[in-house]
Amino acid sequence: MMEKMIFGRYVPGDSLLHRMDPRSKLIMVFLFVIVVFIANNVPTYAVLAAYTFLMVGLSRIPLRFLYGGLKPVFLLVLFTFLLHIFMTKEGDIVFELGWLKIYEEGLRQGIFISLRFLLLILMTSLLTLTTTPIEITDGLETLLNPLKKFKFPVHELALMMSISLRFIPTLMQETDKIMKAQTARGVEYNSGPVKERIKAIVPLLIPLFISSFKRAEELAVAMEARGYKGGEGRTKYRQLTWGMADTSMILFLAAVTVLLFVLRG
Amino acid sequence: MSKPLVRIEGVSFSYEEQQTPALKNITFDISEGEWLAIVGHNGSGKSTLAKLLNGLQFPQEGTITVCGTVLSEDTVWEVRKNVGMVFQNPDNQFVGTTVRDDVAFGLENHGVPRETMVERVQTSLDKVKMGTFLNQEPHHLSGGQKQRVAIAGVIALQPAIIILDEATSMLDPRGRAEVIETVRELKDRENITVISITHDLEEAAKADRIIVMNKGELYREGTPEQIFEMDEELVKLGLDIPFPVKMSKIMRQKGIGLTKTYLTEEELVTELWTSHSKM
Amino acid sequence: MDISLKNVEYRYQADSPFERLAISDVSIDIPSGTYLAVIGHTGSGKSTVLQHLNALLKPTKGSVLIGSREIKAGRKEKNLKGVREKVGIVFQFPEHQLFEETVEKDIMFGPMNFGVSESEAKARAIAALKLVGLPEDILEKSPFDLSGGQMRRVAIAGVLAMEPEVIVLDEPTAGLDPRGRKEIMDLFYSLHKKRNLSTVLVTHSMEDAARYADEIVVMHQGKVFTKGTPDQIFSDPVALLELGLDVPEVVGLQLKIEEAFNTKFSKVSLSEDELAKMVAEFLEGGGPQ
Amino acid sequence: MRKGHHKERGNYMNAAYSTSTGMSKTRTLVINALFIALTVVATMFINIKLPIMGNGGLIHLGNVPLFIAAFVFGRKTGAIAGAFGMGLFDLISGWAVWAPFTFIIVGLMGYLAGLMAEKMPGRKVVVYSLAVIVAMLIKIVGYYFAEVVLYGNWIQPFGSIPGNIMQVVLAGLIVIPLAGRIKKLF
Ligand SMILES: Nc1ncnc2c1ncn2[C@@H]1O[C@H](COP(=O)(O)OP(=O)(O)OP(=O)(O)O)[C@@H](O)[C@H]1O
Ligand SMILES: Nc1ncnc2c1ncn2[C@@H]1O[C@H](COP(=O)(O)OP(=O)(O)OP(=O)(O)O)[C@@H](O)[C@H]1O
Ligand SMILES: [Mg+2]
Ligand SMILES: [Mg+2]
Repeated sequence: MMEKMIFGRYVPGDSLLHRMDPRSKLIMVFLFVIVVFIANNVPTYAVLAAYTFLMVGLSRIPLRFLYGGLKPVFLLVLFTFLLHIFMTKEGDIVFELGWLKIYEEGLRQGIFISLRFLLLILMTSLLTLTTTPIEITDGLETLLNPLKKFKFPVHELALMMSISLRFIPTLMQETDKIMKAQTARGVEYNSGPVKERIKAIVPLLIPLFISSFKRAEELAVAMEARGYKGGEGRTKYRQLTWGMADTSMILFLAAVTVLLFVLRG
Repeated sequence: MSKPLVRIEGVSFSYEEQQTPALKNITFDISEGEWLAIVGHNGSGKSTLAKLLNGLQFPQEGTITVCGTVLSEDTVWEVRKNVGMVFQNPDNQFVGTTVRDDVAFGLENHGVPRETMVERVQTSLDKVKMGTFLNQEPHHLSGGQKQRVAIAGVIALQPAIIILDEATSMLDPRGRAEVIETVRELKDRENITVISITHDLEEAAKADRIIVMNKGELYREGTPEQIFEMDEELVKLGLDIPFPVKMSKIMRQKGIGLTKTYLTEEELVTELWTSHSKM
Repeated sequence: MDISLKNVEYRYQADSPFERLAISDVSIDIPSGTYLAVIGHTGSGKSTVLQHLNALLKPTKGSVLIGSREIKAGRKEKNLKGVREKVGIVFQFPEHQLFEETVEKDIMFGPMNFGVSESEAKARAIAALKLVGLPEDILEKSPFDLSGGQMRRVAIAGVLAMEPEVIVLDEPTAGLDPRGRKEIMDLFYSLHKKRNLSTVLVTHSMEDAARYADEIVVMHQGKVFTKGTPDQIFSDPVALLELGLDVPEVVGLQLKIEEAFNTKFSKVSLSEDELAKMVAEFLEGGGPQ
Repeated sequence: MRKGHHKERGNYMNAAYSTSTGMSKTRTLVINALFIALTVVATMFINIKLPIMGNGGLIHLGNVPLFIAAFVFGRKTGAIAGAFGMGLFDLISGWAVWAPFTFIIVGLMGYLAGLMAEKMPGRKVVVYSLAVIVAMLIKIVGYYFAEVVLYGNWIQPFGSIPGNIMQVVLAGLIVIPLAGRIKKLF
């Protein structure tokens, strides 16, 4: 539970995607999300699918991981597919069984839209499967750096994110501890009427908030004692390195985009 | 002891909305290279004193001089570089997501260039024997290990003084010993001045000098020998008597010829041996 | 109430990639009225063992007998409230579990969860507060307005008010100053004596284990390393030191004296007076030859 | 672990919000960070099992820290807890596509709830209740349109509405009577 939480669904590895700079991965995913909406016919969707599966391959993430983690989302894809098939009543009937009629346009839309949804899910998941949350934070920080000119506190936001990532496991342990302590005092979290279950949350929440406030207080003092005085004049220890692979991958996606425009119907 | 590194003169301090002052007219010096222990009951003002030394609070009366600089709003960042602090709760001072990031935090704050940072992170972690834990995350470390990382974070800034505010009180005996041992080695090797606030009198007994705080006042100041002569008076102040001291007393009562009170078991045993092995 | 653990194994996050074996093959008997201390260094499984004593954790192998209730691995257990009422646990830093608006309400919380009437719970709150040595006039205060030591006592009172037959303590004095530490330990000892309350204490303090317990269990790497009376356990201090554990200061000093004089006293003494007497006799009797 | 805990917290509040010194900035930053973490933890780890509804009847309580942040610390902390907390949750639990939408929708929920709590006159209970209702509406409408984009149709997104309502209502039921108490503790 613990480990799962911290990394989210990050799967450690040494694939090309793992080694890429988080900035390039973020740019790629961002572009992809826009590009997906260009597709509108069989060739364009085929290109998109091919591209996505190539990326999945490059990530070397075992397929069962991909499937296991995304099961609930896949159900949504399936549901989307069925819904479009049954709802759209245009074009020829391709299949008929009693009252159930499936139209050509419905099938087409069902496949296209659910495929688009699936590809979106896969590509965004690839990002989080191959990049730790802290790398994503680093990447976003550097990408958003230009906003500093407009007094946007990029640096503070990044530090804030990294502190929150560091405290997630600690707060989880804390939650577990408090739950156990209250259970020992007779609280039952998952039985009894709904009203009781809601009431049982209070003895968990109050101590959790109190200890968090105390932590915040002590942590702030510790940070200042170590010389923290806001973002100005700070140097950075964590470093990102943009390599050949990053440039190539982005150029590749750009090429795919051009191809999509060409093939678009 | 050599020249005074820290000079505290007539310092008083009250928290807002608090009737009784937390510190009343405190005056003392700290010499370069000494190990000073500060003891006292809960709420006696020890942590407040530590916060003043680091400029986390400013006294309403009196002045504090650290390494020749008078502490004020303007000099506080300079002084903080010279005075490192390690706090009680290992979890609530770990800022980074990994060990190396945490050590780097202070360096980043002071604008140290990256190349220097990389080098200092490694050497400071080596000094506290955590050099192989670079990429560990805090929740995988024991309390003692987290405290040693905190120490590494402090010494990376190459301070002249380290203040430990009950830095070992949440640790198990093993962790406690590790941390104290680490600080002791650092002090010997780098001539760092150590101010240790502690309830652990065995630890205080090994200091060069002890200051006893009571209700915001400096109650007594002296060498461990002088302080532990206070005996029952210490218990009245909410403190304890270290085991070797207690033991020396009991042995004397049982008629064993001991010339004085011993502060460590080693001293006690050596004395027993030298005074009784003549035959 | 008797408690006994039979070949208990516990794995955290069993059947996941993050599975972690915490304790295995642990068998401990705690007959009614015992004062048992559990020692062992960090991560040796002490807290894990503790949580089996009132079914907060259910063994992944083996079984736990709590009074007449058996908690067995692989079985779905329901309605554990009865067990939890009889076995109270004081966790490390118990003041972190306070949440009510007044001290009184917080102490009443446990008893009322177990179906005690409001008036009865109030009476118990007053009694429990007296037991832990706090004045009655703090009943109406917010627990968060108290000092650290007082908060700790209120939390302990909250467990005592459940009137358990067994009390389980996980390092109850951690973080307190010397005076507070002694007061809390004396409190539990007198409860144990006066009410014949079974007590299980997890501690890092060998002095406390030696001074208060009838029986000591030494945990090491998730297994029971040895168990016995304090005299038995500390009669072989070297074994403990080899595990990386401490021995009581008196025992440590005796070892140092024995080494210096190259001798061996007839027994290991657990009290300062006794050691002083032994040393005095030894020196009078001619001392080192 | 010291006397006058309560007082200290009182001071802290002043320090954080009445002055604009460096100290208060650090504290605000840390409070925000902790609320992000609390939101993630509550979303992932603290559930109430309802004997009704699909997906096992599990209702997560991620909205609880969000509302506390908004009511006790105001719109900024509310918006941050919502946007970054829930967004991070989506990112690390397989709902990455939803993350950008969540960032905006839940961020807005936190912001408006906080804004109302700060600015609206009247009894706190009424203000908080209205704030919860507003937040709920934003959530319903926001996710409806987000999912229209994702699912490519206008019908399927209706499926999420009951769940969204339950989450917010439940959180409201927990937070409204509690907010005052927590505010005092701080
Ligand atoms: N932030 C604060 N606001 C108001 N009063 C405070 C604050 N911190 C400490 N005090 C008060 O100042 C006095 C001295 O506290 P201080 O923390 O310095 O004691 P201490 O000797 O470090 O105690 P302990 O052994 O418990 O750490 C106490 O009466 C305490 O209640
Ligand atoms: N919630 C948990 N999830 C996973 N592993 C755990 C959990 N709690 C404890 N463990 C592991 O189980 C083992 C035994 O831990 P336990 O807490 O019982 O030790 P302990 O003897 O109480 O230590 P300490 O003296 O530090 O309190 C350790 O290896 C620990 O890392
Ligand atoms: Mg203190
Ligand atoms: Mg433990």
